[in-house]
Parts: sequence; structure tokens; C-alpha cells
Amino acid sequence: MKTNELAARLTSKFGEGILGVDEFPGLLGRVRFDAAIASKLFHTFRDDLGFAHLTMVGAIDWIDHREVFYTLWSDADRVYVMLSANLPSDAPTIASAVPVWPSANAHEREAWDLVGIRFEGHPDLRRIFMPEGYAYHPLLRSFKIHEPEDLEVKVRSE
Amino acid sequence: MSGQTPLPAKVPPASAGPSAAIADMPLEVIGQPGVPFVEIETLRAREFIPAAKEALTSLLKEQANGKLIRPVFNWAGRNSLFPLHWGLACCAIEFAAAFGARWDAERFGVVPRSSPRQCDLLIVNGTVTWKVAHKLIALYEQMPEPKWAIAMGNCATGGGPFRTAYSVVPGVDKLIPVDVYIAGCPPRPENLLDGILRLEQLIKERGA
Amino acid sequence: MSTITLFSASDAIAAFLLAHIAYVFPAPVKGWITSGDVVLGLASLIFGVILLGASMINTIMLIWWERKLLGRFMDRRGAMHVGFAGLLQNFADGLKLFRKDTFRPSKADSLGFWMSPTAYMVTSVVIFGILPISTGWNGGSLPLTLLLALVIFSFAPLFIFLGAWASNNKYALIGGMRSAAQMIAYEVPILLAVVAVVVLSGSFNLTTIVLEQRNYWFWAPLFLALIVFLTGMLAEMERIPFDLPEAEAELVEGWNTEYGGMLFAFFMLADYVRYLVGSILVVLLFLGGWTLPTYVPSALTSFPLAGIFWFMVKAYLVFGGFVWVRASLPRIRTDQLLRLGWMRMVPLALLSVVLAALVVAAHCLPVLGCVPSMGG
Amino acid sequence: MSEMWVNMGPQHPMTHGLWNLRVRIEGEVIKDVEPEMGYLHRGIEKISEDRHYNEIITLMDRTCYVAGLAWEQLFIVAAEQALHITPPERAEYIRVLSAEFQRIASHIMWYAAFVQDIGLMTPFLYGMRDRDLILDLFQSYTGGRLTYEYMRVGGVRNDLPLGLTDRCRKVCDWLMDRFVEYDRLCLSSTPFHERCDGLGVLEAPEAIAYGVTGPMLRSAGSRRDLRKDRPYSVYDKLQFDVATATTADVTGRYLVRMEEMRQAVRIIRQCLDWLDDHPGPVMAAQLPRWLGAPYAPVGNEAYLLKRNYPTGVGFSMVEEPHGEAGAYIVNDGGEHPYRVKFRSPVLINIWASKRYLPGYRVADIPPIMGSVDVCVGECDR
Repeated sequence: MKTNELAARLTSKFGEGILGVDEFPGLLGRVRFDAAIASKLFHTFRDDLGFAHLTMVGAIDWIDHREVFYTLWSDADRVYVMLSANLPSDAPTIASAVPVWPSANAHEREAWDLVGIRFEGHPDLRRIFMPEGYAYHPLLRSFKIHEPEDLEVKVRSE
Repeated sequence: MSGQTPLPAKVPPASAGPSAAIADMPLEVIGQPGVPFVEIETLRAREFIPAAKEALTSLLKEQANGKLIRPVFNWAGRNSLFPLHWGLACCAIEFAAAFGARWDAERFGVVPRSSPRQCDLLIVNGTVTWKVAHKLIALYEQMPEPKWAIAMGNCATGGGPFRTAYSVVPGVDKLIPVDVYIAGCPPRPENLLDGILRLEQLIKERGA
Repeated sequence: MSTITLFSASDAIAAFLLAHIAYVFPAPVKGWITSGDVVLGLASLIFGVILLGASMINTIMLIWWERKLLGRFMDRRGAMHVGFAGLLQNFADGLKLFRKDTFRPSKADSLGFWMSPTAYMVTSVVIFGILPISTGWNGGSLPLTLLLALVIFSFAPLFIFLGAWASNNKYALIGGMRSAAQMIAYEVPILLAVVAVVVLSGSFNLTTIVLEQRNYWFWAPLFLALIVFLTGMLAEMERIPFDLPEAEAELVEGWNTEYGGMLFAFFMLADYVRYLVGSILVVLLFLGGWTLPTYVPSALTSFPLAGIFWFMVKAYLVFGGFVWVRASLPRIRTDQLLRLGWMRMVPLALLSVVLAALVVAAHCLPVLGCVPSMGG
Repeated sequence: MSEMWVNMGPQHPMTHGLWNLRVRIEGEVIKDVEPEMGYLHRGIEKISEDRHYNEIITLMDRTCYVAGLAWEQLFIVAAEQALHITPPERAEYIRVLSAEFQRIASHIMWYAAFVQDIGLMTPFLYGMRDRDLILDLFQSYTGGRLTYEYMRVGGVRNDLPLGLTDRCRKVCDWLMDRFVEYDRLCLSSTPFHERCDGLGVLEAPEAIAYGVTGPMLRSAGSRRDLRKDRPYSVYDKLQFDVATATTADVTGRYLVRMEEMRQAVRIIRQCLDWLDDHPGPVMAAQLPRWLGAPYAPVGNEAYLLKRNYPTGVGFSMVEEPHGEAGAYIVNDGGEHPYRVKFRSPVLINIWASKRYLPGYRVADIPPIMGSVDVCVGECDR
């Protein structure tokens, strides 16, 4: 499968939901999609396009918006593809991929913990690395690592 | 023990042995002519109690000054340091290597135990995060006295390369008292053994 | 073999001591002190102290022997810097544990927590006391020594479970339950293997059993029973591959997780006394006790304390075998352990009893020549 | 007995690191598990945003402390892609050589820890002994036993010293003998099979759904190996087989790792032959000036003026000893990466324990979790 083939198939199915399919070094391509069609898109990729492996879910804070990306692997085509969706910074919410790929569970908890993305439909969206009750999402650009933070106080008071 | 009993009619024969002779002889007879050997034996027996008392008193006095038993226990304590068997991060691998065939820390009597109740040495071998901090304190407090702590590696000493990170305790001495710091990232097993030997030296000098 | 026995020696020591102490006291006290009862009492005390000291020193030497042997199996050297070749290492460990804080977790049951290590220790040392080690070292030639030893040996799960329950720790509780299940399961094959020995020797008296082995040691006709007994002893002693109650990988330290300081030292020492007792039982029942084969030159068996010496050599070699097993086998699981016990060991033990009966019968066949002392 | 929750960790001999496995047991049977991570979360992704590219390599060694060179390679592949730099071929071969040696060292470490979990004590010492030989090799050309800081963006820091290839060959021969010994110690013993056969079964479709990778996936019969499927570096020029097993249990994972070590020796021998025949530079000639300096003075304004940063993204997936590790680097043209995201295979492999642990016994947890090969450093990052 080539990148433009993929673009054609996706656009014919989702139309406006697909914002674009870019070339990406080392990957089949990067599919930029609207967060509203996330759930359907995941099912399409797993069931119709054969991307059974979800290898990575991550998030980037671009200050004015946040980006969630998923990388998928297809055993048949031996390629990776990246899905990416932009979310508004004030309400970073997207449908969870756990019903489609159970492996997304830990990844999405990590993305929630570090970047503060809300995954709707996630069975157990708690922090995974930082202690429960920690006030920040440390991988946001606004979080400066040199600043003293109240985690120390919190842990000591426990 | 005063002398209400009458004097014996005859001096017992020497062949009867000291115990038979002493058995039926009042103490006042001793010292009279004719019983020289018995006298010596008895005197020895009589002096035994005050001598023993004095020896015991001086022994207790020395013990109270910490000259007698304490060095023995000090020797025992410093030669049998059981570290807690737990791995935090990178240094745990070198910690394990120190118990491998090449370095073999058991030569010095260092045997890791898994339960903090049976340990006297907490080797903090790696980065301590705030999430694990209170567990580390709990482990340290579960160890019975006397106990020591070694901060192994730069992370435990001062945060190391992760000092600026939001989740890392910059130095384990903020949580528990540390006796020996070992530099290195990670320290080689020799360094760990050297640290343990330095701790032994410290115990010898400072007392437990 | 000299006629001095351990008890006559302690009797002589007691009489000597009392006779000299009696100097100090006036006549009526003197007479009472040197009387037979007091001498007997003191002699028993001395006897006990000697036994205790012997068991402790042997235990500590056994730990040293295991550590050095294990070190060599593992391509390293073991303890070597404290004392010559690390001989003092275990004394240091013991003294250190003696000085450590002895404490009780706040939610632990007080009575059980304190009692179980002590009781475990006492019962273990008592078994050592009643086992004959040579014709002289003989804690009393009771007719049922073997049964008594095995009965006391099987007290252990009770105290272990008590201690495990009392320490109010989940790991300890699981370890205690495993320990109880395993020890009770392996009583049966052990007793059956012992029955084979008893059938062949015709006595429950350990001294008689050893003396019955003057023609041949029992391991040859009772090889099956020996295997069953060794396996059962490994399980009773909770050593790898049957050390599930202390399985370090899943149950931190097993039933002694919450024990530290002196109480832990009690458990540890009692464990090793039990290892010693297990090795001694193997030597007594199957390896001819303190006797050596007749073709061994008499120079090797006629020096003073030769019996004790050869006995201890055998016992330490048997324990070396246990260490070898520890160095080369992984630990198995509880269900597998119980299955092994009930479905393999018990039939084997029954078979060995039958074999023992056949051996006894064979002795009475006219072809082989009847040996009257065999089989009673 | 009623059900109870048992905490296994963070200080527990089973965990081999800082994590906590909460287990709900009924008697000795596991009903449910709940892994808890994050006790070693050191914020490596955040620190990386404040570091120069070559300085992040320092963190990579510490991310996975048993497979430092594999993680260096992971980062380097992504960073070179993000910065549009091509390393010389000799450097690639040295990287593969290092990564494969690291794979053997990591698997031996796994072997040592795993056999200790099932109660075998001696092989732990044997494993540590043989691993030290590989660490000695690393030490002779990188200078470090555990943390190397050896690979650089654009190549490797220094060439191999004289005579190293012959030493490597000797070590390879020694290791091949030792692998036979390891197998004899484990596979020929009945208790080992009693403890390991049929435990922790995770069949391939479930393993894929739960994202499990590496030897755990290959033990279920899958032939997925990124070195074959999506060759990075020079793996497409090297001959090797993908180690697989069919039983999907603990023994299968053991067999896969043992075979992987043998295949790694095979790869190493090819690399050594190539390296002997092809001397050359180990650092790219056309490096950006700010990368050429080994320790760029970050914050120096005069220096910053001369910069000519490319922008780009780098994405790499590497077959690390524990599984598939991934890195995604966003380079916005600054001195430091804008965002670095790593995929840890161990995190997902541990996570899937919710699937493969229930139904077994408490005594089976150490062998099953031991067969996962846990390295908490990369799990928590």
C-alpha cells in the first residue's frame, strides 16, 4: 500500500474527517484526522486495513493546541502508520482506543498523566507514573522543571 | 558459721582426701597445728569468694565502661552486615554484580536478606523518586537498631543526572540518615565493596 | 572403644566440682551437697550444657560448611575474611543478631510471637540430645529413641505455623500454611521408610539399629527407603527443592519475614539443628552410625573419640549432599510437592517395607544361612 | 480461605526493580492482578527537552540499565533521522556489534535473575560471571561497564582499539560453550520443566492485542522481529534467523532467548569479519557545527548565532532485548528536541500481566514475571 492509496481510501470513507495524509520518513504516512471520528477510524484501521498492533500512543503539547499520535503496525504490509489528531488545549478530549486495542490502556494512562489528555471511554483513567493527587501534567511546556513543586510537601504529609 | 560445734577428737588421716576431711571439721579447727594442707586448701577456698567478688566487680566496672563486651559486639556487628535485598535503578545491577562470582561480597560476610527485619544495612542503590520516598523511609524504620545506610551512586547521593527532574529526590539524605556515600554513575562493584569496608572502619572507630 | 560415656564424664565432673565447692560450707550443707542426688542433678545439668554447646558449635560449623561448599559450587569462595577461612563469620553473625533490637510488630500476637521461636529452638535441640552419636555419646538408651526423635521432629510445623500466624503478615501466613501442609504430608513416607529400617533391625532403639549394621550397612538392602527418607528429610528440613515455605522469590522470607534479631537467630539456628539432626538420622539409620566396615585398618578406628569423629564425618558428608542438591535444583511448587509426596514417595516407601521384609526372610533361608540376630 | 490482596513490591525479591504487583488471591490461586508502576519515574522525557542531542545519550544508558547500548541505538536512529545526518557504514557495524553484545549481556542478566526466581541459585552466579566478560569488552572500547555514552549523532565516539576483534571472537567462543552449559543446567532438569511448562500462556492473537512484543511474542510462534521486518542500521546485510517457539509459555520464552543469544553471536561474528576488512572513519564528515563539538556550550549566544538547525521528525523502532522499543523525536529547529517520546516494551509487557497471570498460583508469579524480563528503568522512564 502506498501513501496516496491510503489517502484515497480514507478520504472516500471519512470525507471531511480526514484532514490530510502526509509523507513521513520511515512510515507509510501520517494521517491527520478530526478527533470526532477517532473511534470509527480506529476500527477501520484494525479491521479493514489490518493494523493489529498499536505500538505507541503519545501526546505533544504545542502550547496553542495538543497533539495525540498513535503509531500502528501492519503485519501484512510491514509498515508503520501514524495517526495524529489536534485537540484544543482547554478541552483535550478524544475517544479511547482501549476497546479497539487493549494495549492502549497503559499508553493512554501515561498520556493522561504526563500531558493531560482525557480519553473518553477508558476503563481506568488514573495516573500511572506520578502519585494520585499530583497537581500537574509535567510534560506540558508550561511546566518548568527547575521550579520547586509541592510534590515533596504532599508526599511528606502522607 | 561460728563455732558452736565441739572440737573433733582426732585429726582425720591425710589419706581420706580433702573433701572427707573438710566435711566433718568446723572452721575454727583450721589454723591449728597438725592440719597444714587442709589449712592451705581452706584458706584458698575462703579467699575465693572475696576474690571472685572483686574480680566480678571489676569486670562489671569494665563492662560498664564499655571495654569488655562492647568491642566483641562491635567486631560482630561490623563483620556481619546484612544489606536489604532491593534494587532501585542502575546501581542495583552493579549491586548484584558485587555478589557475583568475580567480586563475591559474601567474603566479607555481606549477605543480602529480603526482609528488612533481618537487615542492618540499607544500600540505596539508585534514583529515589518522591513516589517511593515514604516506602524507603518505612523500610528504613522497619530495620531494627543498630542500622546503617549507604547512598550508592550519584543519584542516591545528590540526584545525579536526574537532579533537575520533577519526580526525583535530590539526595537520599533528605529522607534518611546516610553513613557512607559512594560516588560513581554507577559505582563499580569494587567501589561498593570499598564503601562497605569504609563503613566497617567507621563502625570500628565510632562504635555502633 | 573406651568405656567412658558422656554421662559418666559429666557425672565425674559434677562430683569433682561439688567436692571442691563443699569446702566452703559447714557440715550439714556439705553432706547434702556431696550427696548422690545433687551430684546427679548437677551431672544432668552439665550433660545438658555439653549437649547444648555441642549442638550449637556443630550448627555453626554446619552453616560454615554449607556456605563454603555452596560458594565452591557457585565458582566463588564464600566467607573468608572473618577468622581463618571465615570460620568466625557465623559467630559474628550470631553475636550481631544477639545484640540487635528484638521487637514485636505492633499488630502481632504477643504470646505466639515470642513463644514459637523459643519452642522451635528447644524442640530441635532436644532431638539432638537424644540421638546417640557413639557408644559413649548416648543420651540414654531408651527402647524407643527413634520414635521419640521422630515425634519431636514433627512438632516443628506447629510452632512454625504459630509463629507465622502470630506475626500477622500475609507472606508469613502463606509460608506457615505451606510449611504445615508439607511437613504433615512428608511425615508419612518418612515413617514408612523408618518402618523398613525397623523391620530389618528389629528395634526402635537407635543404638541397637546401629549395632545391627555391623555386617552390612542398611543403605544397600534398603536403597529405596534411603531415597524416600532423604527426599522426606529434604521436605521436612525445608531445603531446596522443597523450600516453599521460605520461597524467597514469592514470599519474601516466608514464615520468618517478621522476625528479626535474636528471634530470627533462634529460627535460623533451630533450622540448622534440624538439618544436623536430619543428617545424623540418615547416618544412624542407613550408613552404619559410628561403625566403619571391618576391612578398614584398625588404626583408623582405635584412636580416642574415633566413633564420634567418623560419625561426624559421615553426617557432614550427608549434609554436603543436601547442599549439592540445593546448588543444583530449582524449587518446585506446593501442589507438585504434595503430589510427589503422596503419589510417589508413599508407594515407594511401602515397597521398601516389603523389600525389608523379604530381606529378613532371606536371612532365614537355609541357603544363605540364618542370621539369628536379624529381625528379632 | 477468603480472598485477600497481597502487595508484591516495591521491595520484593520477585520484582527485580521498583514496581508493585497487587495480587488478589484465593488460597494460592491468583484471581486478579493490578500492576502499579511509576516508582522509578525519573522524567527522562522532560529532561530531554532541556538537553542537547548528544547529552540525551547519557540519559539513554540509564533508561534501560541492562541494555544501554540498545537504547542508545534507538535514540541515535531517531535523532539522525530528525537531524538529516547519515553515519558512515563502519559506525553502523560497530553499533550493531555493540547492540548484539548488549543483547547477549541483557539476556544473560535475564537468565541469572530468572533462574533465581525459580530457586536455582548456582546459574545466577554463572550468569553474572559470563556477563562480566562482555562488560570487559565494552569497557575496553567504551570505557564503561554499564553506562557507556558511546554512540554519537553521526557515528560513534571512537573506533575499536587494536586487537579487540580477536578478543571478541574468543569471548564468542567461550559464550557458545556456556550456552550449552546453561541449557544443561535448566532444560535437562525435571523440576525446571515442572516449574515452567505451560505457565503464563499468552497466545499470539492475544499477545498482539495486548501489545506484547519481543521474546514474549515470538515464543507464541509469531515471527515478528523488527530486525527482519523493518531492517534498521545494517541488519539487512547480515544473516540470522528469527528465534521462535510455539508453546507461548515460560519455557518457550526461555528457548527463544537462548536461541537469540546464539543468533546474536552469529551476527557478531559477521560484524567482526566486516570490521576487520573495512577500516574507515566512524564519524560522519558533514556534521553540523553544533553537533561536531562533543560538548556544545549550551547557552553561548555567539555560538547560537551560527546555528543552522534543520527541522524534522525522527521515528525509530528497534528490536531491543526486552521487546520493541520506539522513539519519536520532534525537532523544531532548536538546540534541544521539542519533544521526545519513547515506547517502552517492558511497560506493555508488564501491563499484559492482567491477561496472563490470573488462574495460576502464587508460586507461579516469580517464574512468569521473571520470563517477562523486567527492566523498570525503561518501564517508568
